[in-house]
Amino acid sequence: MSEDVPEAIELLPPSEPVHLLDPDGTYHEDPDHPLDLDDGQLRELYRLMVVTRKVDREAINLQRQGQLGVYASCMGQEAAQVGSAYALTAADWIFPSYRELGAALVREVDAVGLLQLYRGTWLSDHDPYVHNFGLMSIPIGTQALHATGFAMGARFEDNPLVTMVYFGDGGTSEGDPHEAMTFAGVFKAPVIFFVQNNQYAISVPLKRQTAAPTLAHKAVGYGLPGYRCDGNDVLATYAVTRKAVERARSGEGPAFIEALTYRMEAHTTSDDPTRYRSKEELEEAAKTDPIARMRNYLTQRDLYDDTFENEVDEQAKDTATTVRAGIYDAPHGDPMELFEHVYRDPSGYFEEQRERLRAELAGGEG
Amino acid sequence: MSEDVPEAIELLPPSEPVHLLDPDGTYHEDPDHPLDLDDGQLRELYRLMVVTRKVDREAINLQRQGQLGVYASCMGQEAAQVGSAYALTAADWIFPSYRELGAALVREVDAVGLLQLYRGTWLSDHDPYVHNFGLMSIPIGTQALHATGFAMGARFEDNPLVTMVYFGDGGTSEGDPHEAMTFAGVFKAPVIFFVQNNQYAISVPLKRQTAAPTLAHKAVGYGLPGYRCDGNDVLATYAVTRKAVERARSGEGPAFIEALTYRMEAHTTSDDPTRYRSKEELEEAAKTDPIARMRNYLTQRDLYDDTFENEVDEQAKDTATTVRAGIYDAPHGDPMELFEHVYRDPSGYFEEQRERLRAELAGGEG
Amino acid sequence: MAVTLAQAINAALADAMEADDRVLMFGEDVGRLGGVFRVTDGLQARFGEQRCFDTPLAESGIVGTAIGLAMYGWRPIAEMQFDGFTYPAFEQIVSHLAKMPNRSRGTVKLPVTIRIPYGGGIGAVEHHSESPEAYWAHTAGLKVMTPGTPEDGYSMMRAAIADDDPVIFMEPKRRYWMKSEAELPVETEPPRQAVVRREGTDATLVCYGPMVRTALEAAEAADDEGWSLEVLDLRSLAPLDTAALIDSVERTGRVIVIHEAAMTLGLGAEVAARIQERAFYHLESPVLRVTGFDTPYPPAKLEEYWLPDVDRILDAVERSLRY
Amino acid sequence: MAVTLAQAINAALADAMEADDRVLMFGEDVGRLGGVFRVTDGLQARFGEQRCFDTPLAESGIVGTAIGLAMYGWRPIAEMQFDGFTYPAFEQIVSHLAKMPNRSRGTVKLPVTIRIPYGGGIGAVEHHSESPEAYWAHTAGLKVMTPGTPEDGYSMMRAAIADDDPVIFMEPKRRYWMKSEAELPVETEPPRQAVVRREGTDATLVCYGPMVRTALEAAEAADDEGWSLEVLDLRSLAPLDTAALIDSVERTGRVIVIHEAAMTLGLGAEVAARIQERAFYHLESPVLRVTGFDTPYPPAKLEEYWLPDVDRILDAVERSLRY
Ligand SMILES: Cc1ncc(C[n+]2csc(CCOP(=O)(O)OP(=O)(O)O)c2C)c(N)n1
Ligand SMILES: Cc1ncc(C[n+]2csc(CCOP(=O)(O)OP(=O)(O)O)c2C)c(N)n1
Ligand SMILES: [Mg+2]
Ligand SMILES: [Mg+2]
Repeated sequence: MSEDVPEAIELLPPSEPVHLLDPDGTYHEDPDHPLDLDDGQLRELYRLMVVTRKVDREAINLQRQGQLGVYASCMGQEAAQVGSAYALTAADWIFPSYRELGAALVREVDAVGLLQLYRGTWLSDHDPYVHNFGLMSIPIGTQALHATGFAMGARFEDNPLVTMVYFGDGGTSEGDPHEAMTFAGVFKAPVIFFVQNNQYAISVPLKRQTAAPTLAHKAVGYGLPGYRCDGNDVLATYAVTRKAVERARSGEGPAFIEALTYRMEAHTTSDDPTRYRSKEELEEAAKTDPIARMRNYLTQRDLYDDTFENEVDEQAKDTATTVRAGIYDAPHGDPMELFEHVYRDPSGYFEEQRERLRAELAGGEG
Repeated sequence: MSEDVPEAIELLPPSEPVHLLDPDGTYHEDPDHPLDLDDGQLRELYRLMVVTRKVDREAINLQRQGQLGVYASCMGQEAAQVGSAYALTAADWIFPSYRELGAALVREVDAVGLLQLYRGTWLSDHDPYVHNFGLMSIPIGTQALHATGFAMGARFEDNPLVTMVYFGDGGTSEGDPHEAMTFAGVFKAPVIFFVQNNQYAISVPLKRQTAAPTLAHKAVGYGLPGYRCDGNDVLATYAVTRKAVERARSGEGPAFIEALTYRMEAHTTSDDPTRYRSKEELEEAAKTDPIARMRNYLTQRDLYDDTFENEVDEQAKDTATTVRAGIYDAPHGDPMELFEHVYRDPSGYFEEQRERLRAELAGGEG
Repeated sequence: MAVTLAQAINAALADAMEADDRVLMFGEDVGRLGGVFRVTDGLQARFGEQRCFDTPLAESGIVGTAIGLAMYGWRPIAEMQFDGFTYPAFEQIVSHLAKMPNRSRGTVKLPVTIRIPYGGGIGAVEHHSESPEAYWAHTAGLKVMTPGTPEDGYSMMRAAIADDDPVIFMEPKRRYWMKSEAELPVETEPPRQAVVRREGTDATLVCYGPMVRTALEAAEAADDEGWSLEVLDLRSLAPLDTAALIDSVERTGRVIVIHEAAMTLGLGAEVAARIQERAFYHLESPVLRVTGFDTPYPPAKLEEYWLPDVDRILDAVERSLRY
Repeated sequence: MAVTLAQAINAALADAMEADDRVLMFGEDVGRLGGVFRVTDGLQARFGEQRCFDTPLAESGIVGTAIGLAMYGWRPIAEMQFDGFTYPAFEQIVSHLAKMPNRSRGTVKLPVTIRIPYGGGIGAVEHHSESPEAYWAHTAGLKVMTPGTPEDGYSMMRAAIADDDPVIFMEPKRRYWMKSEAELPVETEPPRQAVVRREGTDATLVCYGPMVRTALEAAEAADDEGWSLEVLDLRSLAPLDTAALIDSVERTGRVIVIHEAAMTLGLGAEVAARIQERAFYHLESPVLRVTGFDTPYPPAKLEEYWLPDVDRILDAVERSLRY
């Protein structure tokens, strides 16, 4: 299937990540990445990032209030997630890790459902087939293979969908993404490996994760083009992803994208990042905030005014309130669900275990 | 540990594999790979290849005669193995796969002992610490991590040894070599990843294994230099390996070498390669035979004459005869060894199982 | 017509692929070569490179992409070349294949069949003779099946492929060449039923996969001693047919469980635990186990000392009867 | 001085590293962060970046390099961050760590300790509450230990590190904060001995790790019912202290095995199998099992319904006594 081996040089990342917006909002044209978004879409990107941040913050609060067991914030990574997910069509599939609230909101996945994993109500509470958005995946990197298999499956019947899998800088060290990229290259599977390089795997900084010049340099080893973008620049992220997606859709195969970003929050609400990174580092990172940058750009383009600001804030607040209410109101899971969907035709021995629990519950014991 | 990230360009393989000898023996100077071998050493390389091929053939015969259960021939790969192993010092460690008879002979590992794995007598029959030659490793690629850990261990106490791990083109797809190269890069472990690209993993050709431009392009993804050499050219293989080894020894870290070669025999004696490759392909490959090439070179250098030829043939024959006799004469394993070296302080339950076998054997049952 | 187990499984694969064009078969060397045991022989030629294909050498990749293919809507059959080489795929099997239907609350179905040639007795080098079935049977969410006859090889394989739950299909490789006068296609008992292969009254030999034939030979030999042995072939290791076990114990009162896997926490442990739990007063002597030792699988020349055989079984029967 | 299990293990690591400079500690986030449970807190500061270090995120890599480091002559302690994340390392553990001493005919020794925080009860998300001990205990060549008290946390960890065989050291994470008035260093019974934590005459509760405390609570509660329960803490899961099991059964005649892992082929199966095998006539009722269900580990809010608790244990005791 890989009859025509590509030239290595085409696969290597450019020396600088693609970058279209400066922190102050100044836009740089890049002929390789022309902007194909209208004003409404530009505002939409901004809106999605703001809503993401608001819901993210709400989730952190909900955790503090004991409503969630734990939560993995995507603060600082809104551009990377929104920009990339926005480059897909609704028919395309997303295979997230556990940090992709932003990508989920782009797909209109109900955040209340999504957060049930963190609430501990159910192991998942959304049907992946409704928004073509897979289950969150905790074992690092494993979902890369599911995305690849899915993409192979689509290609086998000429279905033009593309799959996108998210994982982190740490995830690039696991065996599974390696095997996934190998398979994707060989089968020309239309899958995009989207790495949010947020500089840390919990406490482990990137330089402890790999000695590679950049993560995108891994791609050539699988015959994939390795792209890099400023992951705090939603336009650059969108443009780079868009190109990779269209390339994949047209049958030219998978791609790898490294989005350079920064995890502004703790790894999860259980983490204490003061143990391993400085206030100064954090302050430095804050200067590259993806939302402020896009706001600056919209302002320069006269697309940002009070009406829009209020509208976006309202929507963010509304969504957050809905999420908050949804989480507070969500029923606890039904203990009898423990025995559901384990086997389609359970054995007698299994049924006895189920009956024992049922009896306990009836006896008011559990 | 990987403070100074290397330039990607330095890590990429050259467009052509390093090649010093044409099939007709013509030598090409390469200023990057000057020859540092004296006449004796040149003859030694030849001798080792001839002995390897002879013993290899003997092993195939022994398998046909029922003396070995199975055997994985290294025919055609003698230059790749001898050239690379010869570039190490005796203090360096080799972690083989299951096909490295040639490397073992360079290290003077007793072939009779080595072949006991294939005979089925013992799972191994050589002490790795005697010749710094690890156990053969059947689960593909797993030994890459042992070689890496060992090299890390050496570096931790400034022991200047280098480790070399052999695996195949197929092995590059497994997760373990990927993780090994990641660790090696991060810890600057003095380990050489030596891939014998013999074009097949059993029946699966290279193009089904990866879409990478070359296997050596994988190295950059770990911050390792990726080298390529004509693996049927013992001088090129030696020279490239030597450079990588000295680089590693001097503290500059690991390297990846792809040696281009061809598996002239079946995958193992159980395999039927006529199912997946043509006679023509095999004939074509035979033209690049590593031994003939070195003989041509020695002849051109006036290092090959009848005396030398006889001497080498004698030695090859002698070694093969010794191996043959050794295998025929080797005792069958002692069944009581099943219970040895499982635990240093076995439990009573374990001892009962041992005693049961002992009693059976005493009863003349087993 | 005499058909071997390998041929029967091959026929089942072909018939399943013929019947349902969503069925895919893939793994290492399963295409052109037809598998190292030729179990997939002819499938690529017949169904094309997309229905039966070789993968890169990466077992986690094989199982993980099988999951993705199943999510898309295919029915993947993935081959692990040998028992010992399923271990790189352990995480995908245990953390995803087994759990995803449950953790997705039923929205994701995974009709994946993982074929694993397993067990010893063929004189192979190390890592090629493992019996990892207990790992799978301990893992909730997996079904584990293993045929002991060519007929079951055909019929259970069809059932496994047709099953919408993930199935680990363990093929007793030393029995690949075992023949039966079977007419294919054949439909035997549903896989989750244990089957009495031979009736008897004095004790029950519980067995599966490669040990079915050994148990039958032992039962034959026992006749000479005047012992009437029942042979119960489990067929499904997860779920276990507990009722059939209890039934048999109620008839015979004595049980010997036989498997190649190491004794400690092998299937025999679960069989013994369930029987003493459910048929306590029917047991006239302890459930005994004739199994591989609690040691790594030995080199080929020593495997005969490691593997359960007729003598060891008869010895256990005698201990059971004398208890 | 009150010391928690986590502190006791931390002290054992520190003391072992102090006593022997060949001891290394590594894994994900064990350095600067001190581990997600702070079990390695302070080790990097005290012993330097080479004796206690963070690795890339790759569990097979961690175990595989531990093997290489041990071959070189170090004594590696490798942390798997959580139970569910040992699965990527399964091949290295089962095919190499467990087998290499045997397959090298004793020439290679692997004094490797793999630390695994395991089990549920802390409200974690999925894959963080697994009880994989049966996988290891079924694997010949591994020793498997698990402490149920802070004292054992210290003493058994020292023993594991000192052991020249590979040891899987399972740490009951829900008990990390359990306190004892222990003076460290402390040396408790040798790890392979099961220990009677509480004497009793009516039935024996066999338990280990996280369930030791639960079993003790159940035994307390049983007092009110007038039942005298013995509590036997296994401590070593491989090898099992068969003699201690038999001893206890000879005293009480009744056994309930308790563990979090799924019932089928969990440790309880082996315990039941051995007891009925060795103490058939001493058993007054079947060995019963109080365990996790044969389902995937549930979400946090449902784990209380899944995990064995005092009520379920007492219920089983009652069934056993009434049998
Ligand atoms: C196989 C596996 N090993 C370990 C963990 C524990 N763990 C959870 S998140 C994490 C770090 C992941 O870092 P990265 O891939 O960079 O993603 P990020 O969290 O930064 O988004 C670790 C080690 C896990 N979930 N799965
Ligand atoms: C983990 C694992 N999977 C599968 C196998 C079966 N197997 C043995 S050799 C081989 C092909 C190896 O090919 P390559 O790495 O190119 O090495 P070569 O045999 O060509 O030297 C396979 C699939 C194995 N030994 N280990
Ligand atoms: Mg990260
Ligand atoms: Mg090869």
